[in-house]
Amino acid sequence: MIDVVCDAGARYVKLALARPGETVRVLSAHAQDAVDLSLFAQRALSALNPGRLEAVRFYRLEEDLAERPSLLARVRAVSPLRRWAPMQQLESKAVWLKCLSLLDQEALLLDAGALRCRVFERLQGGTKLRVVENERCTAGGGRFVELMTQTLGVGLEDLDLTVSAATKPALLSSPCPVFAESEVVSLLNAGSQREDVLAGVVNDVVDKLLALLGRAQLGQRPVYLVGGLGRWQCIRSRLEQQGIRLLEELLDPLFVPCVAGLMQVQQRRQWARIEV
Amino acid sequence: MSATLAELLSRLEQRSRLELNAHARLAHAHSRPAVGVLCAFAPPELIHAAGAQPIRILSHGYQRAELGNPYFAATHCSLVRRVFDMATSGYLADFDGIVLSTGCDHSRRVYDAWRHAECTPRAVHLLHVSSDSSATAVAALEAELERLSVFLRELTGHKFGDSELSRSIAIFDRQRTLFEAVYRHCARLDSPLSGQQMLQLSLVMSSIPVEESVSILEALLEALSGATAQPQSEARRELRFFLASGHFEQVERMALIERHAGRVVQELMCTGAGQHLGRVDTTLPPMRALASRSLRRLSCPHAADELDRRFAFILEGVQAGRCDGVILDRLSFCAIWAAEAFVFRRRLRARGIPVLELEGELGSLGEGQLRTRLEAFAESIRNATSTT
Amino acid sequence: MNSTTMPMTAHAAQAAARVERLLAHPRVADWVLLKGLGRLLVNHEPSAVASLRTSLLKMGASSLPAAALPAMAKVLTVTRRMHEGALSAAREGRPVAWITWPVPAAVVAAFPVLVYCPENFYSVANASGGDGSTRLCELADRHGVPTDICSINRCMLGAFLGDELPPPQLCITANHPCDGNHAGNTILRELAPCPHFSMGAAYDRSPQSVATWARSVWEMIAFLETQLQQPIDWLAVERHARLINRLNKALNHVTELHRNAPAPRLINALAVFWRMVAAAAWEPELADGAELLEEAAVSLVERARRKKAPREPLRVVLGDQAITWTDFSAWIWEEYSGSVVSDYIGHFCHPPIDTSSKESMIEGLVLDRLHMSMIRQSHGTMEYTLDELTTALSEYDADCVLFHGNVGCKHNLALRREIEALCRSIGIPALFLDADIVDRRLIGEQALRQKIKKFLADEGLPR
Amino acid sequence: MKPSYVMGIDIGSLSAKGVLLADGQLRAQFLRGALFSASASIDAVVDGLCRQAKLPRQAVEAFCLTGYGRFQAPFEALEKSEIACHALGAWTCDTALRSVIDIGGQDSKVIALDERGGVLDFAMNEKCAAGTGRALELLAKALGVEVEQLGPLALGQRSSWRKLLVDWALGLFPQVFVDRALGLFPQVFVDRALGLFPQVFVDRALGLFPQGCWGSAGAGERIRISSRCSLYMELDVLQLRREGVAREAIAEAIVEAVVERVLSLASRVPLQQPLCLSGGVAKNAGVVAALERQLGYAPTPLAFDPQLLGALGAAHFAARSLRHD
Ligand SMILES: Nc1ncnc2c1ncn2[C@@H]1O[C@H](COP(=O)(O)OP(=O)(O)O)[C@@H](O)[C@H]1O
Ligand SMILES: Nc1ncnc2c1ncn2[C@@H]1O[C@H](COP(=O)(O)OP(=O)(O)O)[C@@H](O)[C@H]1O
Ligand code: SF4
Ligand code: SF4
Ligand code: SF4
Repeated sequence: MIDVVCDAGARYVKLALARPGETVRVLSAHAQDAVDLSLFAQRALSALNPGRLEAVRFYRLEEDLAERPSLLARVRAVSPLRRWAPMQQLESKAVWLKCLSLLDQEALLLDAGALRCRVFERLQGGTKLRVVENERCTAGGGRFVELMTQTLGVGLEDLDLTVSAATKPALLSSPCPVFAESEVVSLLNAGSQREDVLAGVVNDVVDKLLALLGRAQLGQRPVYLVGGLGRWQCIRSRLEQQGIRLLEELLDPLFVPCVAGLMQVQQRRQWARIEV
Repeated sequence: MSATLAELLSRLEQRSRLELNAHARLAHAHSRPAVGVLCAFAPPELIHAAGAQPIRILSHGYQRAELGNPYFAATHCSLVRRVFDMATSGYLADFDGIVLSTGCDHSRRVYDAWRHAECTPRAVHLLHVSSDSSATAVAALEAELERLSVFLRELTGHKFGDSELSRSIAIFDRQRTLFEAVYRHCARLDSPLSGQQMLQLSLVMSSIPVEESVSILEALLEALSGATAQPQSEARRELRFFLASGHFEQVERMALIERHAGRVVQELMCTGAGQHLGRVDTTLPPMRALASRSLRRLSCPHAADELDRRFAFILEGVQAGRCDGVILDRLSFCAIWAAEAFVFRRRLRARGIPVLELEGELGSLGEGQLRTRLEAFAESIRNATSTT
Repeated sequence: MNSTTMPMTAHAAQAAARVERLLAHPRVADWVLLKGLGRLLVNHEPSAVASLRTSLLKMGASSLPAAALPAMAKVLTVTRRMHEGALSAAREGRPVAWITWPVPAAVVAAFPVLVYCPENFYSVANASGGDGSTRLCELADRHGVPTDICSINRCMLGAFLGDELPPPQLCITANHPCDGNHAGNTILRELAPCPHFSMGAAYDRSPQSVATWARSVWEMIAFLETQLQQPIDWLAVERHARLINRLNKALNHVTELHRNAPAPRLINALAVFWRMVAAAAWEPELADGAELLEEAAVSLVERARRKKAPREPLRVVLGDQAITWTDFSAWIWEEYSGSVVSDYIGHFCHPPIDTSSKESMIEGLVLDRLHMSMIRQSHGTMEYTLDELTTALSEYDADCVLFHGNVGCKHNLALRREIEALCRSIGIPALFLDADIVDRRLIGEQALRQKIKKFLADEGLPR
Repeated sequence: MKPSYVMGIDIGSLSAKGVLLADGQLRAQFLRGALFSASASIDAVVDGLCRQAKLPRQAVEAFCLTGYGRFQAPFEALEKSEIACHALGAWTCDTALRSVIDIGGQDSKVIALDERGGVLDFAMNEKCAAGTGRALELLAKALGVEVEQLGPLALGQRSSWRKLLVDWALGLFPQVFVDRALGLFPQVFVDRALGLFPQVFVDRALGLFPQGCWGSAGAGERIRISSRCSLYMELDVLQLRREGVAREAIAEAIVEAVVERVLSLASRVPLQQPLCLSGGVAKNAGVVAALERQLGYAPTPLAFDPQLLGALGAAHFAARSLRHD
C-alpha cells in the first residue's frame, strides 16, 4: 500500500509519498504546472513502481482556500486514480497537531508560505489547535521575495549569498510587493546595491512575521519554522537576530506539512527520512 | 543672496536634521521637561506655560522599517506606525510626557496601544477633539484643555494660571506673526526661499524653544529684507506650486518636488502653515481662545466644517504666489485626507487650476514613480500655457 | 428625478411588500420562507431568487424561529414605507433631510420632512441580489471615490452616484464615530450641495460628552427651525421618545434573553431591527414589533425550559460588524445546530430616555444614539470595545467568537492584538476573517465558510 | 541633401523600445526585453536601430529618452516623461485623438490630449499594481499560458456557442438537483462506472462541455476575480483552475478585472472620444474587447505598434528639439 499526501499551496504543490515504514519521497512543482493534482500524483507514483494491485491512498491537505469544487472537477479529480481510491481530504488540524507533537518540546509552529503565514499553537495537551493568521493585505510572504529576486535578477538559490553580502539594508515600506518592484528600480537608480535592497526585502518580510508572532503572544517559547520561507538561511538568521529562538530544522521546511500529513496517515511516531 | 542669509539657511538645514530625542535632551539641558505632541491640537502655549518644552513628534530621521509591531498593520497610516514603533523601541525615552489626540482613527488608537504595550514615556494624555469647529466644539475643547492642564501640572510640578498662559500666548503669537511675514515673503516672485527651506524652518520651529525660534525668525526676516533672487525671464521661468501635503515632515520629498516640477511657494502642511499661521484671539479668556485657535486654525482635514476655509486658503495662496498649479500630496491609507483630496480636486478642476494628486508613505520615497508624475505634470502645464 | 432612476429602491420596496403580504399568514410564511426557501438558499444561490437570498439570510433564514414572524412583519411594514416614502419624495420633490447614523433622528422627524439615512443603503442594494452593494462600490470606484474609505460609506456614495437616493433638501451629518463616516460625509456634502449641519463628534459617553452632544442637538434644532421655517413639534419629540423607550425596553430584554441556553435565536431579528432603528426608530410599528419580538423570545425561552431542551452544541459570538452581503447564522444552524448568541450589531443595551422635560429628552435621545451598535463600540478608548466583548464572551456562554474584520475599519484593525489577547485570557477561541463587509470582491462566501469550518475543526468545536 | 535622423528610445520596466525617424518619416523600429541595467538597454536599442537602418551611430542628430530608464542615459540626450511621449506618439498617428489609455508594464495612465498632441491632464495608478501589464503577466503565468495568448483565450470565451447552449440548459436545471442526484450514488459507483471507460473517452466526452459552465460560480454567472490585489488574483486564478473552471472563462475574468482597475483612473481625467490604447497591453485583444465593453465604444485602432508609441513620441520630441535649435 502506498500513501500519497498532497499539499497544494499558493505557489507550490508539494507531495510526500511512501509505503508504511519506508523512506518518504517528496516532490514539488510549480502550482501552475500541477493544477491537476491527481495527475501530478500519478506521475510521482510511477517512481515507486506500484504493483498492479497495490492499493494507493491519496490525501489532500485540506485548505481553507478551496471553494466547493464543481461537479466536473469532482469527477475529474478521481478519474485518473480511479483504479485506486478517490482523493480524500486530510483534516489539517490533525496534521498540524501531529507536527507539533513530533517536536520534542513545547514550541510554536510558524508556517510561512508564499502568501499566507500562520502561527500554530497546541492547547490543552494537544486536543486543540490555535491558529493566528496574517491579514490579507500584508502579502509579505515568499511571493514577495520571489518577485523581488526576479526584478533584481538574482536567482532564488543565490538569495542567501546575496543577502549576506549586504552592508546597509535598504528601507522599504511599500506594503504591496508588486508595486514595490518599481520602488526597487528607483532605489537601484539612486545608487543602492542589489544586496542592500534584497536585505531590505528580507527585513520587511521578517518584520511581518514578527508582528504575527507578537499577536500570537510568543513569550519565551521557541519557534519551529516551516514552509518555503524557512528554507532560507537569511530569514532564519534575521529572525534569530530579533530574539526569536528557532528550533533546528529536522527536514526540508517546505515539505514539513505534507510529510507530517504522511506521518499522521501512517501513524508514525517520528519524522521519517526523506528523499527528494 | 546675502552671506548672512546663506549662513542662516545652512544652519537651519543642519538643525532640521537633528533627531527628535536630541531635542528632548537639549530641553533637559535647560532643565525643562520635554513634552511630545503627536498632532497639532494641543496648544503649545499650555505646555510652555507649564514650564515644559513642546516638541512635535515627527518621524523623520527615524531609521527603521516599522512593520514589526502587532498593533498597527501595513494598512495603517505610516506616520502612526512609525511613531508607535518609536515609542516601543525606546526612541522616545528622553521625553517626559506625550500628548495624543483623537485626530483620526489611526492616531486615537495610538493612545490605546500605548497603554497596553511597553511604550516610553509612560506619561501619556489623550486630548478629545471634535471633528468640527462649532461653538459647542470649542467649548468642549476648552474643558478638555483644563484636563490637559491638570496632566501637565502633575507632570511638571509647575503651577500656572491665566497670567502665565497669557505670557506664553504672547510669545507664541509673536512667533506666528513673524512666521506669517516669512510665509508671505515666499509668495513673492523674487523670494529667495525655496519650499524646501520653508519646510526646514517649520520643522525646526516645531521642535525648538519658542524664544529661540523667535530670534531665528527675526534674523531671517532681516536677512530677507535685503536679499532677492535673480528675477527669471518669462520663457525659462520656473513653475510655481501650491502644495497641500500630509507628508509634512519629508524634506527629501519636498526637494524632489522642487527638483522635478517647480518651486513650492505656498503650502498648507500640518507642520507649516497649518501649525504656525493664525493668531490667538486675545479678547477671549485664554483657555477659550486657545481652544478656538486649535480648532479653527488651518489644520488637517480633521475639522470637517473648515474645509471651505482651507480651500479658500489654497485659492488665496495660488493667487498670491502666482502658482501654476496645486499639488495635493497625502499619506496612503488615510481616509480623511483622501476624501478632502477628492473634493479639492473637483473644485480646482472646476476652476481650471491644474492639480496633481500624489500619495505615498513615510520612510520610502518611491522616487521613480514620483518623478514621472511630477515631470508629466510640469510638462502638461507648460503645454497649456504655451498654447494659450 | 423619478422613481425609474431609483431601481434598487423600487425593487426593495416591491420585495418588501411581497414578503410582507406573505407574512400576513405566518404559518405559510414559516413553511415557504423559513423552512422551504430559507433552507434551500443557505447553500445555493439560484439566480431566480438571488435577490431574496441576502435579505432572507440576514433575517436568519431557517434559523429564525417562526414565532418571530409577526415581529418581522412589522419591521417590513416600516421598511416598505421608508422605501416608498423615498420613491415618492423623489418623484414629487417633497423635502428630504439626510441624516447619518449618530444623529438623533427622532428629533429631526419632529419636523415635516422625510428623514432618510443614506448610510443604510447597503441593505437596500443587497435586497436586489447579494452583489448589489458590491456593484455600488464598483460604481464609486469608477467615479474616483478613494478606496481608503470604509466600504459602507463608499457604497453610500455609489448609491448617490447611481441616482439611487432621494435628493436632499437638508443634510445633517455627524462625523462620528469613525474616519469612514467623516470621509464619506465630506464627499457626500460636496456631491449633494444643500444646507448642511454637522454635529461634530464627542469621543466618549462621559457626562461632559453627552452634554456637548446635547448642545449640538439644540443647535441642530435651531438650524432646522430656520431652514424649514417651522418650530419643532415638541409633542412629536415626546411621542417619539416614548416609542423609542418601548422599543428599547423590549429589545434590550430580547438581547438579554440570549444568555439562556438554548438561546431563542433572535439575534438576526435584532440586527434587522437595528437597521430600521438607525433610520426610523420612532415608528409606532417598530415599537409594536419589538414588543411582539419580546413576547416571542419569552415564550421561546419558556418553552425550552419546559421541554428541558439541551444547550446548543455551538454558541457563537459575532465580535464585530457583520458582513452585509451574506450571513452565517442560518448556515451555522444548518451545519452545526449552533446559534449566534451575541452580535456586535444586534445587541441592544439602550438606557431609558427621561421624558420629563425638553432638556432631559434631548439628553436622553443623545445617549440613546450613543448606545446604538456600531456607534457604541467605535468611540472611546479600547476599553469600550473590550469590556463589551468580555461581557459577551463570559456571560453569554460562548464557545467561540468570529470577527469579520472589515478591512476598511481602521480603529478596529488596531485593536486586533488586544482582542486576541483578551480572548486568549478568557479562553475562548477567536477567528478573524479579513473580509470586506460590503464589497464582496475581496473574498467570497464559500471561502469564508471554509475558513470558519476549518477554524471550528481546529478548536474541536462543536463540542 | 542628407535626411536628418532622430531617435526616440523608451526604456520601460519590462521592455526597451526604439524608433528611428528620417525627416519625420519612420525609418526603423525596435523592441526587446529590458536588460538589467537601463544604460545597457539604451545601448542595445540604439545598436539595434542603427543596424536595421544601416546607419552609423554618429548619423543620428538627436536622441530623446523616455520611460523609467531615461535617467541613466550614457550619452547626452533629451529626456521626456513617458506620459508626454505616449500622448505625442498617439497624436502623430491620428491627430483627432483626445484621450490615450496607456497600460504599460508597471503602471497605467489615462491621458487627455490637446489639439497639438500635448498633455492636458493625466492620471496614473497609485499604490496597487493590480491594473498593469505586469499583473497580466503574473496572471497569465498562473493560468499556464503566455501573456500573448491571454487575449485570444479571453475572446474565445465570448463566442462559444456551446457555452451559451449549456448555460441555457443548466439554467433550467439548478445545481441543487445535480448535487442531489449525484449524492444518491455513492462516489464508488461513479468511479466504477467511469472506470469502465478508458480515461481518454471520459476526457473527450467531458471536453465537449467547456468546463466554465460547470464552475462553482454557478451556471451562467460570470466568474469574478477579486480585483483588489494582484497577488490574491493570482491565487484566485489557481483556485479556479483547480476547481476545473475553463481557462477561457478565467482569462475573461482576468482581463475584466484589470480593465476595471484601469477605468477607475478615468474618473480623474474624463475620457473623451476618440480614444486610443497604447503600451504593450494594447496588443492584448482581450483587454481591448473588455475595454470596449465597459466603455460602451471601441477604441480607435492605430496603424502603428501601440507598444512603440512612447518611443515614437520621443522621436518626435527629438525632431522638434532640432527645429528649435
Ligand atoms: N529553493 C526554492 N525554490 C523556490 N521557492 C522557494 C525556495 N526556497 C524557498 N522558497 C519560497 O517558498 C515559497 C513557497 O512556500 P510554500 O510553503 O510552498 O507556500 P504555499 O504553501 O503558500 O505555496 C515561495 O514563495 C518561495 O519564496
Ligand atoms: N504581444 C503581446 N500580446 C499581449 N500583451 C502583450 C504583448 N506584448 C506585450 N504585452 C503586454 O505588455 C506589457 C509590457 O508593456 P510595455 O508597454 O512594454 O511596458 P513598459 O513600457 O513598462 O516596459 C507586458 O506586461 C504584457 O502584459
Ligand atoms: S496588490 Fe499589493 S496593495 Fe494591492 S492588495 Fe495586493 S499586496 Fe495589497
Ligand atoms: S495622515 Fe491621516 S491617518 Fe495619518 S495621522 Fe494624519 S489624519 Fe491620521
Ligand atoms: S465599519 Fe468601521 S469604519 Fe466602517 S462605518 Fe463602521 S465603524 Fe466606521
